[in-house]
Amino acid sequence: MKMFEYMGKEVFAQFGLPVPKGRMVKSPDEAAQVAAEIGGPVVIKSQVLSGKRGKAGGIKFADNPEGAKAAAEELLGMTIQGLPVEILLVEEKLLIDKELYLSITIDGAAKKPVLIASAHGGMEIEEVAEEYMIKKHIEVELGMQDFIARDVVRRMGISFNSPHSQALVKLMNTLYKIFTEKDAELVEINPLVLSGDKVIAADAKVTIDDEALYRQPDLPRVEERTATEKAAHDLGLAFVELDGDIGVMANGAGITMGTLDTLTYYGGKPANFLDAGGGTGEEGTAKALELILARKPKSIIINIFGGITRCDDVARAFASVKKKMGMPVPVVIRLVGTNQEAGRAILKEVGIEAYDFMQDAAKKAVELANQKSEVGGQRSEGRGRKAEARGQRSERF
Amino acid sequence: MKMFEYMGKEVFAQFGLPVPKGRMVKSPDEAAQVAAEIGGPVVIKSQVLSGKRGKAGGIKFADNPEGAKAAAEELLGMTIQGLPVEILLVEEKLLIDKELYLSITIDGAAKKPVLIASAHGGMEIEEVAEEYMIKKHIEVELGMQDFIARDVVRRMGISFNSPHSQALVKLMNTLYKIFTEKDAELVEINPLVLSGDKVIAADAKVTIDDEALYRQPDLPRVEERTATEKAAHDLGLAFVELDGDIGVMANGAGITMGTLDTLTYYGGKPANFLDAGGGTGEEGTAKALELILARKPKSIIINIFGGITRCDDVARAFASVKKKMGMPVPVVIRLVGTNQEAGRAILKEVGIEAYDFMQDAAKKAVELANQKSEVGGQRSEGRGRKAEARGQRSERF
Amino acid sequence: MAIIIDENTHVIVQGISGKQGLFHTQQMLAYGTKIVAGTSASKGGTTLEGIPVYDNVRTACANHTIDASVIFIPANGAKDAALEALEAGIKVVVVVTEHIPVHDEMAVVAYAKRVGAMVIGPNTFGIVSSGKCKMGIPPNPFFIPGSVGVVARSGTLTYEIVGNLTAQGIGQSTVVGMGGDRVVGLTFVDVLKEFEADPETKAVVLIGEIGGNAEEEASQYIREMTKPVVAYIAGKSAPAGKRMGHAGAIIERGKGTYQGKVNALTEAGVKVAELPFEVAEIIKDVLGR
Amino acid sequence: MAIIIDENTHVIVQGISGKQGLFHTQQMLAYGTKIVAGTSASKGGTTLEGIPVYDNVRTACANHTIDASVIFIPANGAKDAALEALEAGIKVVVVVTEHIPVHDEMAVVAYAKRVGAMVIGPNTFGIVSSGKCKMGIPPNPFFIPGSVGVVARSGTLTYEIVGNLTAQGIGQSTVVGMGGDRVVGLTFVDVLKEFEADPETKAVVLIGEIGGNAEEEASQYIREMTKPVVAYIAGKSAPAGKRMGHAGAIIERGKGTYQGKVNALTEAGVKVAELPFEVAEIIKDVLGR
Repeated sequence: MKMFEYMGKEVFAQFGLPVPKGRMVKSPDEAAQVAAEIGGPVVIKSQVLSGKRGKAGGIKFADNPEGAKAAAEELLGMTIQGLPVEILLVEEKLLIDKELYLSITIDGAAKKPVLIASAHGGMEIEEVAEEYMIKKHIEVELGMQDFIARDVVRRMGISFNSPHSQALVKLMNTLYKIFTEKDAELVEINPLVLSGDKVIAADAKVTIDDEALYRQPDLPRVEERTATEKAAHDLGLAFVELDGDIGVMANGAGITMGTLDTLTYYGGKPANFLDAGGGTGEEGTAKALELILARKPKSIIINIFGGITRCDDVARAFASVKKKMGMPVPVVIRLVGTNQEAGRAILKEVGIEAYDFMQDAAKKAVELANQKSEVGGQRSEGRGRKAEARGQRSERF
Repeated sequence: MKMFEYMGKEVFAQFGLPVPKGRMVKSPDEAAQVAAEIGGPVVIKSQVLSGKRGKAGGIKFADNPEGAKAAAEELLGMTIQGLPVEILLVEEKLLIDKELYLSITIDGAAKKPVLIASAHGGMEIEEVAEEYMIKKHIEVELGMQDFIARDVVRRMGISFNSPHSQALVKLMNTLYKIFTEKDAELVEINPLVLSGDKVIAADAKVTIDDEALYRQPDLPRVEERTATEKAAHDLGLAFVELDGDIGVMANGAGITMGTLDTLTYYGGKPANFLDAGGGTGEEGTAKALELILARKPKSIIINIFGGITRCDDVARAFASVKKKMGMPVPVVIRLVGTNQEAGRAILKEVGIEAYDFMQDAAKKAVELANQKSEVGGQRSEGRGRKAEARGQRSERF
Repeated sequence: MAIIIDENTHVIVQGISGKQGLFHTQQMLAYGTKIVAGTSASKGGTTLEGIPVYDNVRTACANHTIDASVIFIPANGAKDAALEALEAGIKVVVVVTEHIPVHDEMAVVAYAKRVGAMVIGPNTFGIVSSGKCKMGIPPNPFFIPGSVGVVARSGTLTYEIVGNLTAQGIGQSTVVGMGGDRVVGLTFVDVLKEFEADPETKAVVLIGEIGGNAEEEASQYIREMTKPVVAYIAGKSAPAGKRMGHAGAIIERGKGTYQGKVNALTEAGVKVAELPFEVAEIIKDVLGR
Repeated sequence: MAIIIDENTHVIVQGISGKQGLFHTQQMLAYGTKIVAGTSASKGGTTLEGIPVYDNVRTACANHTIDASVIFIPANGAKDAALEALEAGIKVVVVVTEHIPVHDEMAVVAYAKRVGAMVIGPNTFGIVSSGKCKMGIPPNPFFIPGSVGVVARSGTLTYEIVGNLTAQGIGQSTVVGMGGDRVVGLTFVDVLKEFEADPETKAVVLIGEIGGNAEEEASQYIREMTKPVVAYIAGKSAPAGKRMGHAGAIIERGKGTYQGKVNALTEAGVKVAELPFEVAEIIKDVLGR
């Protein structure tokens, strides 16, 4: 779960990590009020979950409350990378002597946290040359220690005798504490500003592990998923919207990706990724089909290799949904594994002959999608498709 | 640093560990007030740093505010094991279904924390038979884990399905957190009360590592040492008052103990233990001698084996103190090690011939103490001494 | 021979009394796995499927020789269960559970390293030494003994490919699921080394997916291997920046792409199948059947 | 021969620029210790007493072969310094610092165990392999080469007894100060095992004190030893419940008493001296001089 900058800074402040004076606002009047409270030049920052808001004009400066109000008026209602700006953060404008970069994230390959620092902060870290980046893995059982932080500070070119050295060591310890105690996947400060003899987190990018949200009741919640993806998530389904016209449902992330790949190989365009996982019952199956149908596909492929999933359960759920809801597009089902025969018998009752092999089922689904496209005249919903004309969705199936 | 029960419970409460309703008071009126707030039967507990207050009558019960006031009047002014009762804790009287014992302390031999639990709580843990005690070492890098706590709970005879099981697991986790975060040497709950479906810490014994107090600014301070011992501690001297009449100063805990042992072997009785450590200058030496003289010894032995300590520094400090303050009792000095010759020359200037060997110096110190005892008629201050008559303190030396 | 587990491996099931735990205990027993004990917080002291159930792992270990544990404990208790097994001295711990917080996973993996144990998973289908021992959840019929080692990041895709192998009469020495999460115990390299050292294994199938750099790291080691490796990488058609089901299956900042992985593997001499079903065809070629 | 350190041990001094660190660096150099590097947070890049000073241990290790570290860092930074040395791979770490919080000591000792390293101290005078290498703070003149191993919990008492030995012409193989704190890295048993295995050591002096049960545990091992052990236990005259200087030197709840320790040692065949100066006399007897 990505957190807005202002939320990240609230967490920082709770742990005593220095952040600029200021707070979140939702209207120009509030912006003016906060600017008045701060009583000097301010910065007004769009709160969107995108890293490129600076370049997109999402950050403005003002010298007084009136200016802040005007800036806020401009920013609210802007759209940055497709995201509407609805929240602003109004903060004191810092006198910047130097901008550093600091983050802690998880290195899956190393299986441990990694601290990344650079004396070249303020720009996107991807744009910082490798030679200016300092990477230090943190052993889980050792945690952050002063000697590690001191070494990183030094390698950033900050002398032990500088006024910032001790503050940075302390800040790194605090940031690691936040990272572990708040179940973060990423805590990033860019820029980390040296201002006079102070060290201040001028930005905050915090991402919390979704799987750990249950034990982080004090953190605010941010919903980044589309409404559909969220509905799927709540049902235990992993759902991603794609641009094509073939609905996909499979059980397992790998086989779902494999299904997409196979469809693509045969010239099809998947409309979605939907991993139904191991144990989807009738309700889950109904919901999954609903999500898929909402993408208005030309055909649907259901690819089940029953392990934990039992084929008869899937077939029963599908048959029941089909009977209740009808099925406006052709559905191709591949069904093998646990209780395969029972499952196929159930499908036969609703007029579906299951396939043995994924590639055959995929070929058929592509064929159906393309066939239908060639019948009617509706515009393709998929981008980059070569098919020129598409058919009305059949209600027969 | 031992903490009073009420302080320990305040720490418990901060961490969410359940304690009885109530608070600390210093007068009978306050006791009545707290009892009124609680609104039912209360217990009034003397706050002294001794484990035996129950047997000594330091705990009383009352059914109403008047009773609480009367009980408080009785308790305030009592003395328990030599300690005056100045503070009380007034708490709700718990309905006790069962009393358990739980503590975490440090096992020096194992070099790690050890959790001790028993289903037989409420009495002194020393009185609990070994077979009823459950001991579980906690690996520092693993910390407390639910599986460890669950196992201890089960071995206390509490079923996983009982309402207390989960609460106890949680409590053990919290107690370990307090133990580590507060730099405790001991956290003890005795009794840990099962009351209805609740688990409540009815007592709290918390001892904080003195060496870690510097990083525990939020904890209250309790002074257990005598004024003299505290003065010594503040100067970096380890000082313990003993019952004899020979003042002792040495450098290093082991050699100081060895000096006491040697004096005792030759029939002397040390008046104190004073380890001046490695680096005592003039101020420290002056203070050390002041502390020793406050014990009114008949003689003093200074035993220095110079390692870090340099003999000339010690000699210079002693000579200076002697010149400024005079020295009311005979002083025997043993001085060897780093800069030994320079040190001896300085001592010679103030009329003292240093000894080479500890045993010779000790013999002499005992002789001087006993000799003087035989001259005059003053009563010995030492208990168990065989010397019958003691002399007036000489001012000559 | 096989790697990691075989017909002499004595297994404990942690969480044996739960719905999943009990069902898969039955399945594992049916496959021939030597399950000697189970744990259950609420059913200690009973017997399930003829298996004695204990309150905790230490007690079970005091009563049985136990070589390996398979964990069916929900995500919020899975770290505790894994640490319990490791602390009790068990050297192979299979964590089937999914949705475990990543900090918990790091803690378990670090502790396993400290005590010199092997963690398979989390979020894995488990491990099967075909015909000898199955720990985890894959369907029994698709695993037959043979000489192909399989190591994979995802579950059903593995069944798909192993199913194809088996359908063509190609058996497997051991099939290992590393788990789909971002932090898991074993790496491809760990497993490839085992296969390289196993006399029974003649060829290896590596089933990867987009995201991370596990396949790229594997490529480095594969250059040193004497045995042929065939790979399939899922996610060729996945868009960047979207998490494809698995926590680790995401192309971030241009890293972890399909093409990068295929290039690295191809350069290391790996034959990369474009579709899952092609793997069995290529393996047949490789084994000269 | 000697134990733990010898003439080939390359030493780093952590905290070389502090008052104590610098003074004892001079003393150690004078004794012949091969100090190859030092660290100092503020003086990195300079040279002190001809020794190159680095910002941190890792940098020093990149420039020198370093076998052992001796730490002169104040208590609030000592844990960090010890972990730094251990993390850099140094296998013998001598922590002279006193007043270190006991939780820090437990953390350091646990981490040392994890990385397979040896911690001497904290709150120790150090270790001297007489005539070869001194790490720590004991006065140079009292340590001469010979065949008696000495292991102790306290400092000046050790100088006292070693001084007596030396005065009588009895040299020492190695003298080890375990440290006076409640939690220290080495136990008597650890050191006794080293002495038992060291061909140069013919007899061992054990200098204990009241509190804890280290001497009782040592007694168990001494029963297996082939070499004679002579002991002195400080604190015969100490009252119960009072902490005698050292954090560990306290008789609590009737445990850790003088008599208990003497009994255990005597039963294990140890000759226990009643006063410090008697140790040298008994050793002379034991060695047949």
